[in-house]
Amino acid sequence: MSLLQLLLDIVFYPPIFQVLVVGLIVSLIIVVITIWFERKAAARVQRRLGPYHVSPQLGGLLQPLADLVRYAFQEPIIPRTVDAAIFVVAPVVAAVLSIIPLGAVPFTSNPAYWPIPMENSLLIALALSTVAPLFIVLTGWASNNKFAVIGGVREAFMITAYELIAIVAMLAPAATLSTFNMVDIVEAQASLTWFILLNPLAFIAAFLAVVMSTSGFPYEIPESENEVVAGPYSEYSGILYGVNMGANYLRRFALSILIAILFLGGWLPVQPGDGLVAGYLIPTIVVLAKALIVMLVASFLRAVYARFRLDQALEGAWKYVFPLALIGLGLGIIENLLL
Amino acid sequence: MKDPEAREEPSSGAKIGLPGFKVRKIEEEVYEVFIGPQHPGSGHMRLITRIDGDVIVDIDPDIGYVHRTMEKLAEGREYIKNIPLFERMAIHDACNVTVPYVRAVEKLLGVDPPPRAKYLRSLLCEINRIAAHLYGFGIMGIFIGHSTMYMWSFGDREVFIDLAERLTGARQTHSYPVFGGVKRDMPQGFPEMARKAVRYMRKRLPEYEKIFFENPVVRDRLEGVGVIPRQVAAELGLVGPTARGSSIKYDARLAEGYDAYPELDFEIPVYTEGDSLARTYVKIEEIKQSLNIIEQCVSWLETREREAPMHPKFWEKSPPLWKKVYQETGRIKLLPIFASLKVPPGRAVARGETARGEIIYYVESDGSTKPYRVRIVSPSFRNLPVFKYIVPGHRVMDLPAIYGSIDYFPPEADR
Amino acid sequence: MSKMEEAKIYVGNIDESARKARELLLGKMKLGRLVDWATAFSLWPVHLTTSCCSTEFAATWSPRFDAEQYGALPWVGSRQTNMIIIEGTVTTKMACALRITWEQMPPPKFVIAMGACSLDGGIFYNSYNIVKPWQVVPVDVYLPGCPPRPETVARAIVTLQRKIREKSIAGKWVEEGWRPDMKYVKPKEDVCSWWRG
Amino acid sequence: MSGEQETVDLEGLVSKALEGINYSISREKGYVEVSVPLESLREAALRLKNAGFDHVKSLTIVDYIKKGEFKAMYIVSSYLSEELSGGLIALSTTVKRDKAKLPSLSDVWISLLFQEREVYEMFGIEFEGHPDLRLLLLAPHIAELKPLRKEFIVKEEPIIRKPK
Repeated sequence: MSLLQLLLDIVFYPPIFQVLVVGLIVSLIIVVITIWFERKAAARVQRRLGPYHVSPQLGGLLQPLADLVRYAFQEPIIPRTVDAAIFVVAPVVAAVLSIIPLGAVPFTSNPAYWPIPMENSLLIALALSTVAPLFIVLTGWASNNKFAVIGGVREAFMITAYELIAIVAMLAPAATLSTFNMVDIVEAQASLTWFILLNPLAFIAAFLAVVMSTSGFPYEIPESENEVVAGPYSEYSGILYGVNMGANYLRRFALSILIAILFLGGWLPVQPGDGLVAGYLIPTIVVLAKALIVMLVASFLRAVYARFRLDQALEGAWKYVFPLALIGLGLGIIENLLL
Repeated sequence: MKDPEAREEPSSGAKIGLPGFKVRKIEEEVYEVFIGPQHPGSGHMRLITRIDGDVIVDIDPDIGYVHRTMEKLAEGREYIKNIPLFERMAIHDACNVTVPYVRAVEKLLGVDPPPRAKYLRSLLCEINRIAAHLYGFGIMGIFIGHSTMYMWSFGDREVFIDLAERLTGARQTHSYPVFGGVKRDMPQGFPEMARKAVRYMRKRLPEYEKIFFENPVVRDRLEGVGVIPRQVAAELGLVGPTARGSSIKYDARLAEGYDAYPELDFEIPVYTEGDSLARTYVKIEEIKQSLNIIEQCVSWLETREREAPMHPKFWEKSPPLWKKVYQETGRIKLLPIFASLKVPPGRAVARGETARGEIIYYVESDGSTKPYRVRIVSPSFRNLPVFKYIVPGHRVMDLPAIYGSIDYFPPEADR
Repeated sequence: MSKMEEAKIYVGNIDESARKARELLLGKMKLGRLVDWATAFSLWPVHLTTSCCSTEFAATWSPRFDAEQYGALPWVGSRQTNMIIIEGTVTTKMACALRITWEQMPPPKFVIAMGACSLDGGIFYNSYNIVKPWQVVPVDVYLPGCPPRPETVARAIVTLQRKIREKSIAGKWVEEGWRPDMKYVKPKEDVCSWWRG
Repeated sequence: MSGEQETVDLEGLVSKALEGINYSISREKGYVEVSVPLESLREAALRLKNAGFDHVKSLTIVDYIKKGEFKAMYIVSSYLSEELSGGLIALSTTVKRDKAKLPSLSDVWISLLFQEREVYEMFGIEFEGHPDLRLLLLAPHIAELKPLRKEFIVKEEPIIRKPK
């Protein structure tokens, strides 16, 4: 009995609960919706139906689930030439680390439901969000496949470009309000206005950084199929590939939640009250809905844009988006002085 | 898949090497990547690419994965059976590919198709050209990651495939031109359908410009990439939109002046930039010209009486019932005489302009029912040097952009 | 092999644990039908273009016919896919590539032979450079036509879906490990014999 | 024939270009054939190149098995000069089947590079001086058959089967 109690304690320990429930279960649903939307929206732009016959009542919503189950039961091939330990472990670690930032994100202003003390939560979340991509580079390296290595190198180039942009842009709200407390940032947005209006430059830079970091179009360069097949994942099959693909979407989801909190007003306009429903569930749903919208917009770019060349994407990142993020940060500091 | 033994010192005695393998040493900083044949960016061939950093230093196309021995098979088959054989070369451009062969045999036979047949051939050729250009666009779109471009152009291509299907009865493999004529006349209601398709395509082309050519990402990917200067293009003997994008004003339709083209009013678009974007623009402009030609052909055919679309030498041999059926429905029954057609001895060369460029046939007859020798040089095969001479020096991600813009089709190149 | 040994320290014996997990899931929990359902609606053809039927293959995924509605999505790498559509003639050189691609794919995997050439040579029946695909890989669905219309390709996909679900091919494959229908297939050494000259 | 346009006098042009070389000229259907002996092939090619024929459209080999010789035809034309582009000139020579060797002209016309490789594997004709003479289309064991030579026969079913 005490073991069960211990397990329950561990599961309901707020950071772990948040990572496990919101991070895994909810994000799986959101990833399914996003992939479905990505394929359906592209199909609509391209004047066709998209996935349909798998579940005609739901308009093909179960398609990503069918793909996932199929991947789960396909043979996971581990070629003789790979570095097997890293090959197996890296994608799993990448997937777990992708949702770890959720352990530091508040979904409500009610202190009873904060996962951790909120003093430096923004810094913690940003720091945790930068670890996962390293493991994608590692997957490419462990595969010992030429395409995977090229893809991994591309991913490394992209990391150096976008991580800085993401951090600088997301620190702009903190600069305005002189706090790293995400709850304070959201609360301040209630009295002022949302940061998407207050600091649109930082928002644009942060959004582009999210698209770049998760290999969304037009920055889908590490997995650019016409040169490097599936990029770092070229040798992966079965469930390991599913985990890899999922990790990408999970990271996009985690970063989208950060954007929703920092720039889109978090749980506003809902004011969290007391109790589980009013204090935690409803604000969480609002935040998740906002994050979903960010994800869907990022997914929709697939239908409109081709992909940039690697050097063009890096040039764009360093020459235009990074200065944009810096200007956003400067704007945040100026606003701080004005307030 | 690499052969470690192929990496030794070049020995002068080794004459027959593995296909595509150069016997060579690899410098340490150069990365050798085998792109294809199972690769989303290769098509039906292998590109042995050597990369230094992100820059391609050497590329060695290893083709032949679709070599179906057409030249040899043609020597064993009757003349008429070779038409469907050759059309498998560029299956989505079937009429353009077979017309020069038919013309070469017609030169040997000494027959000239009547004007109606010529117009019908030109009509189908232009429909095919549009469909093939749209196919090329689609492949190009998917190569640079623009899936909407692929879907749009493949969707619009169906309009012209439908048009060709209405005219000939087959989606792609029409086998339409035969010696001295064509296989079928224009069916009822075809002119309206053709005009509707032309109107539709004219409406769509500005939308293409909007989503594709004015898209900053696409322009970045194509502009200034794979520049082929005019002199180099001529030396390499490039053909079609690839040559015309490098300001070579050459089109076999004018140079040879076959079928109805001397009587039709059209222009040859030429761009001077020589980059991937110019090659793509050439195709857009050619689609516009082809739409004009379709309209001209349809109006010409509509206003003329239905008369035999077959050379009198053959047409007179058909029974009266067949002629009556033709007058009523436009259908022509293929004469059995073609099955054992003896062609007078001689040699003939004919060239024609397919969507990808000039195709040239050499047909030699020894007087029997089968050709003694047929030599085909297809446009894609002549565009092959682009990989070897133009791509090196570009970045890895430029390879698909150049590949897509020269619209290389391996089954055509390998024959 | 030492690397594999080393790997076992971290991740355990993967084959063994995979077998146990398979037995548990398929035997006790009867997930075979779920696997069949998922596989039938997730037939991703690999990007291997063998010949000119590829034009109709491409048209099958174009807006007018849109085979993606059946869940089939052409995908890039052989490792992540589970279906090959042999698009027409298979030449000597391509046969080796086809075989390697097929071997790279993780089971359960399926093959559709598209076009007259991939049935028995078609118009190139007497060519010196072609190979019959059924000697290279085991074929599930044959698809006649030269080239087959896109509707036919879509029909072949639906046929394969029905075959998988009615005969529970995917579930059985996962349960039993290998398929018995390899008797016409030549060994890889024969198919790729030319490779080393 | 239909619409044969020749804006220039090809015969005159050839006679000017090939002055001093022993050649014979004949007008075939669709092209003008200029036959030169094997020794002066290279010289003739260089002179034609200088006369403005800048690329080769087709390297055609015909196997006359009865005469025991190959005929090689380099069908050349011009891109850079618009008036020449209407005409086709086939520079041809013959070579004995048993010692099938030709000088490589790929340094004269770079567009020949791949075509010479194709001829090499299809006919087994060696090109002396070709920088990179390897197989192009065929696998090695098929290239040994030299498939386009006339002694290699593919069986064909006739259209009408004769009753037994």
